[in-house]
Amino acid sequence: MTGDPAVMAITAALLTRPAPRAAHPPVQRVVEVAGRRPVGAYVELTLAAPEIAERAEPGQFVAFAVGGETSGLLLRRSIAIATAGDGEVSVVVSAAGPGSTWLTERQVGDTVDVVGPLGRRYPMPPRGTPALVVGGGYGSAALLGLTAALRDAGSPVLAVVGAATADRLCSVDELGALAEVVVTTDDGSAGRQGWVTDAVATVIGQVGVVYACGPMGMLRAVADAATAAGLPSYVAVEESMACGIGVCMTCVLPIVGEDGRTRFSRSCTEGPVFGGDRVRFADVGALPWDVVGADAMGVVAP
Amino acid sequence: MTGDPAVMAITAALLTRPAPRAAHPPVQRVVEVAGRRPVGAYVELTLAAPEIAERAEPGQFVAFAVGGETSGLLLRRSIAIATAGDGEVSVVVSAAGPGSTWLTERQVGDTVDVVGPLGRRYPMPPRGTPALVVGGGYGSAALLGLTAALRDAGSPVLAVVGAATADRLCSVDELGALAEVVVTTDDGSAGRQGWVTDAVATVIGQVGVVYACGPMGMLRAVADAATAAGLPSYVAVEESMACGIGVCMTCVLPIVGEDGRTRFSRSCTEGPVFGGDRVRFADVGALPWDVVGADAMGVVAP
Amino acid sequence: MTATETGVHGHKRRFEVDLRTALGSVEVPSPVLTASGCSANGAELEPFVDLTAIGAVVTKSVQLRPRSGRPTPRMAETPSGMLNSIGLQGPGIDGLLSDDLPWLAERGARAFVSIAGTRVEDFAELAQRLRGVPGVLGLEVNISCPNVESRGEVFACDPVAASDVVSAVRAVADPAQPVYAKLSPDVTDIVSVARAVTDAGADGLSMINTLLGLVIDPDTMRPVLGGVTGGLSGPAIRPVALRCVWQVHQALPEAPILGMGGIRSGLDALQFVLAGASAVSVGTAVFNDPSAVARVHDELAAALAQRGFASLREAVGYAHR
Amino acid sequence: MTATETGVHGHKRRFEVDLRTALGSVEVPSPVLTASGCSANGAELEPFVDLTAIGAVVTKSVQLRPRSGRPTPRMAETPSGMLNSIGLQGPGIDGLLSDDLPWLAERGARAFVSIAGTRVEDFAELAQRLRGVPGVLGLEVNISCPNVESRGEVFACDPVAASDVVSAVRAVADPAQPVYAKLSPDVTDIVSVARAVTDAGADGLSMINTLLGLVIDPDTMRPVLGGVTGGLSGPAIRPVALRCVWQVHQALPEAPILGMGGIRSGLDALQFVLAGASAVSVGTAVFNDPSAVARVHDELAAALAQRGFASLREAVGYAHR
Ligand SMILES: Cc1cc2nc3c(=O)[nH]c(=O)nc-3n(C[C@H](O)[C@H](O)[C@H](O)COP(=O)(O)OP(=O)(O)OC[C@H]3O[C@@H](n4cnc5c(N)ncnc54)[C@H](O)[C@@H]3O)c2cc1C
Ligand SMILES: Cc1cc2nc3c(=O)[nH]c(=O)nc-3n(C[C@H](O)[C@H](O)[C@H](O)COP(=O)(O)OP(=O)(O)OC[C@H]3O[C@@H](n4cnc5c(N)ncnc54)[C@H](O)[C@@H]3O)c2cc1C
Ligand SMILES: Cc1cc2nc3c(=O)[nH]c(=O)nc-3n(C[C@H](O)[C@H](O)[C@H](O)COP(=O)(O)O)c2cc1C
Ligand SMILES: Cc1cc2nc3c(=O)[nH]c(=O)nc-3n(C[C@H](O)[C@H](O)[C@H](O)COP(=O)(O)O)c2cc1C
Ligand code: FES
Ligand code: FES
Repeated sequence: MTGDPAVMAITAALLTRPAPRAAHPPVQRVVEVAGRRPVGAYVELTLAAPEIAERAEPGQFVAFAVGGETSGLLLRRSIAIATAGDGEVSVVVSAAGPGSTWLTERQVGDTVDVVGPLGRRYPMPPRGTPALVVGGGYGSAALLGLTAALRDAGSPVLAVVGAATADRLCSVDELGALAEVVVTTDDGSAGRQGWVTDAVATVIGQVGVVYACGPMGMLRAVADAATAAGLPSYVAVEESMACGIGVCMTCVLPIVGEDGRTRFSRSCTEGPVFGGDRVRFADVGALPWDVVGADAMGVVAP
Repeated sequence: MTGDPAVMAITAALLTRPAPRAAHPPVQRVVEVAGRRPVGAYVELTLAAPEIAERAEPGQFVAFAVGGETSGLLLRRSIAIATAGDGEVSVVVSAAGPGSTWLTERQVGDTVDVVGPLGRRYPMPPRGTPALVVGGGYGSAALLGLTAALRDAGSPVLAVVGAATADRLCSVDELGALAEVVVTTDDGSAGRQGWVTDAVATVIGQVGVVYACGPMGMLRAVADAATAAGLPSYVAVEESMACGIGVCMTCVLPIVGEDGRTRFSRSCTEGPVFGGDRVRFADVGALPWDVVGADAMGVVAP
Repeated sequence: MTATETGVHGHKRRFEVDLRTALGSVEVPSPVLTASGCSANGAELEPFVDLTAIGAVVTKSVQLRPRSGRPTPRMAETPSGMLNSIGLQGPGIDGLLSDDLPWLAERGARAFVSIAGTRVEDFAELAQRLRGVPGVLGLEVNISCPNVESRGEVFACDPVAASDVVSAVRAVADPAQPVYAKLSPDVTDIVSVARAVTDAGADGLSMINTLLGLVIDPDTMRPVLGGVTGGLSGPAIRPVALRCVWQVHQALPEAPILGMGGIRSGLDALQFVLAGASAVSVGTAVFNDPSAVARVHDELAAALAQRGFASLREAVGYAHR
Repeated sequence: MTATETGVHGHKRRFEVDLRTALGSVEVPSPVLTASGCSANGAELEPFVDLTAIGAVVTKSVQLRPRSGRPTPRMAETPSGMLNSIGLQGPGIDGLLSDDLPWLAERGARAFVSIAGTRVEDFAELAQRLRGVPGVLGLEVNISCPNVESRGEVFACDPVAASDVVSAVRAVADPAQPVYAKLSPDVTDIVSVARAVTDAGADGLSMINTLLGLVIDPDTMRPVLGGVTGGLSGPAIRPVALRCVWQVHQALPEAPILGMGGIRSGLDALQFVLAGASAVSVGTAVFNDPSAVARVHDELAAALAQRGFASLREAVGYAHR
């Protein structure tokens, strides 16, 4: 970290530190599907993958090859790890397009080719810090490991779990066993009618740190609310990834670094967990002039 | 047919007539796999495909889309019809490459997209003509329908069935129920040791017509033996096909037509059954000068 | 003005989308056509497709004389595509005029006749022979052929040679028959070729023809195809085809484009329309699905309706706006 | 003289195939390399591949200054391939020299450094900076960049511009570092570009770079990529890449070729070798299988052994014989 006082000032204004590197490198394995269970609109798959399970940390993800031997889909699909333990890893998959649909069709006994665990974990707060975890859609599943770890570290955990409709909620019971859970749905088909962010606003005063996983719009709203409340927040982003292992540079987001400068950072290896106040949500999909190296692209300071 | 005496002379020298067009046009259907059974080195699939079953004639084939929804294999795989009846069609598939391997992995209850019946049938001989049917490898399966039809038409049938090894024999029992069967294997692991053509030579004197299905080398030997014995023969060829329905022109063979002239004829729609004396086996893969239109390709008569 | 702008975007519409389009000046009821060489001369598709309901049958490129085509093997499957080297097997113009075109005309199917040759005069003679032939809606000039007068360089790879062919054809062709020039993607600058042929009188552009490719058989350790190289087609090449359509529509927004290259679904066809094609051809996908041409028409209609377009015309080039 | 001719063709051999090859004059233990931009600068592959055992790490194209690259979305999946528009994001030559190259050198991994620029002098300066840098085995000159001095036309699309870059680089580059020119397939005549750059002093040719493509998002009805067009890679383009390698080896049998484009398996790599490549790069396949580079090496070794080759060298260009 540089000693430049101007930079120090910017850094000081941020409430989060970048998530640390994972303790263990990923592995690539062909593993068996040990369990399959529809959960609302999603499918939960449990994989017999001891080497991944023992390495996995909350917030990390795995990447599946999809379509089988003759597949015309070349790129892996990234899926957040829901739970890891006892030699097994579970994931919750939403059938969005051809790749994820193929995944949801896997049956017990089928094998899948998976790489993981990938990416960085949610950083832990000081022991005992009350925490808020916020999940949208299948994103709630990715909070299970974190919530358990927070509990183990003495943090009381409040969970806000939302979705468009009741069938797109996820992991409510599992979270309920570890935390106090508030459910919201856009259409009121379960829990309170409204957005997770409405519920977040009512409880944010009670916690010392906020975590979120879900669609980008929700992450942005949650991060903004946390920052406005003076709380650190950590969000797990979902950005289109070609490789998942850091070699292709397709998955970048404008992220403010420890030195206060914004870089296009890879959400696969420098994320998917970022400090909520480090993601420049408004600039996603744009090239702001102050991103490192924007000048070389011909973008000039205004 | 032209009245040109020179052409008449050539035509007269041939013992076969081109196979007639199928009575019914093909259909395209997504059908269920109703049965699956390993037979030696192959897999027999039975499809619940009533519209194909009722149209099918002996010698015709079907074409399967392979690899499923996300498949990078664009072309259908042609597979001969073994039996057709009672709303079902059966085929015998050898796992050769990725497409046929995928087919052999289909399970009961899976659906497959199939087009058929395609191509022309084996023509029938005058009622009661003693017939020899010769099958190589999985090609024997394609003779089942024909053998039954011959029996129904009062023809005594002799079958010679061969393969490299015992596990690559096929349909021996089924043929045995309809015909007198001689089995040969290259390695002697079943039946007589030797080639089908050896066995053919010993029995060809007893019949009035010869039919064959199997690898090109075998078809050529059988056709030559029949022609040498003055007998008409009909062979079902296996040539690489992109479409199976006659629109792409990839599957052509040099075939002598009714007018005595050789054309590059499509084995999918003008075959796969051709008069054995009409296939210019020695010229497969070449462009002889006397093929219709070779002059426009710059090939000059010697 | 599109329906999108009037606010119905994203909602299913109950009324039908107007799918009519034109090839040059000739109106056709559907923007979905076959592709030359991928549906023979139409007859074989009859069990699977209503030939009168599709835009037109683009016939296999015909030359003056009957041609045997190349020796086999003529194809190799490739990832999401295939390579072919047929060598324009066909009956020649006499056979087409006596058998295939009357067959199509009898049924009321429209023929868009693809013509090919190895010298400029061949093309002109073919266009001459096709004047006033019933059912012949227009001509597609396949200039992806070697030019015997230029050491076998392909016409489509040289703007001058390409425009020589097109102007010769346009000069003698039936004025009622639009002339489309079919471009090759194997060029450094497809826009310059497109400009040259439209300047030479092409009423529209068909794009793209196949990409030159090669496959080696790992067993024989020689090229698979008898002709060594072949033409790559199918979904594998779709992004290249779309880029060509995009670039040419950008540069020449008034030139009608018949788009093709890897179209397999209505959403694929939609991409070509949005990029600037006013009609599309379905080629290799027919080998996978013999009813693809009709299915793509239906899927395209549904996709346009879902997006709030009242007509195909509104969607042409929409992605540039 | 190959083992095939001595009669062992088709039989498994017990002894090891000699897989050594050379990049220009520099010997490497394996003919299988990463592809520029598809393995970053190597470090991320370490969990999956022994970086010292592969031919070399071809680093992401570096320019003089750090570059942010283009805005997202930067990729679109396509049938058996993908489109990318990264915009050469990277640390610039200073960062490469201070961080990445020392990291590779410490581990004993060989770096084949890809350099890029928008004017001839940029390339020359980069070559100058890389003289004598430990672990830098050679340079790959990525000329598929827009030339700012020629209205943005890509260097690789013009034989003159391409050879200007290569001769400038060869003039100042470390004499011990071979210079490979990386060619674009988006040209009418790749042989003329290959000839121009070898005449200009290129010690070898890398081929091919991506094909220019486009994908339109059917939901937004706009091009998916921020940069509108992007580069098509993966198995979809393999037949085009093989054709380019074949044509260039046919015309310039003495020019060493680093072949790439859709290589996913040892049999794919074998096709490139038989067509004339003396080494290969594995690019997009790494995204599907992070250990692909090592796996392709092993599979290629097995495939050569099965075919009775005692060494890779015997197989180079074998399909032309
Ligand atoms: C870190 C991370 C964690 C994720 N966790 C989950 C999860 O737990 N459960 C789940 O169902 N999905 C998850 N996703 C999203 C999942 O990867 C995509 O839904 C899936 O890739 C869509 O693929 P497809 O073939 O079905 O869709 P297509 O639209 O056909 O995909 C085409 C391409 O776009 C990419 N893509 C499409 N949608 C997304 C998206 N929303 N996010 C990222 N890439 C996308 C695909 O990976 C593919 O390369 C996660 C994504 C990331 C990056
Ligand atoms: C009329 C006809 C009837 C057939 N009947 C049968 C049958 O009853 N049982 C059976 O197992 N196989 C049969 N075949 C062969 C079967 O179609 C091929 O084995 C199969 O297509 C190989 O596909 P693949 O993906 O496994 O191999 P690949 O080698 O990957 O195929 C690549 C391409 O080459 C073509 N091809 C490869 N081998 C052959 C071949 N031997 N004949 C024709 N095309 C080939 C494929 O169709 C495909 O387009 C028949 C072929 C034809 C033409
Ligand atoms: C087997 C085959 C034969 C073809 N024959 C011709 C032809 O005769 N004339 C022509 O202009 N294009 C021909 N083409 C090219 C197609 O018309 C089309 O331009 C190309 O295949 C791209 O479209 P697709 O990917 O939908 O097939 C042929 C393509 C294939 C696959
Ligand atoms: C994401 C991505 C980034 C790339 N970046 C570069 C680059 O920086 N420099 C370069 O010369 N080629 C680059 N390429 C091209 C590859 O090196 C290679 O030439 C091309 O992708 C074809 O090989 P493949 O099909 O094995 O990927 C890139 C390709 C991809 C997919
Ligand atoms: S997905 Fe490739 S670098 Fe992140
Ligand atoms: S396979 Fe297409 S014409 Fe026979």
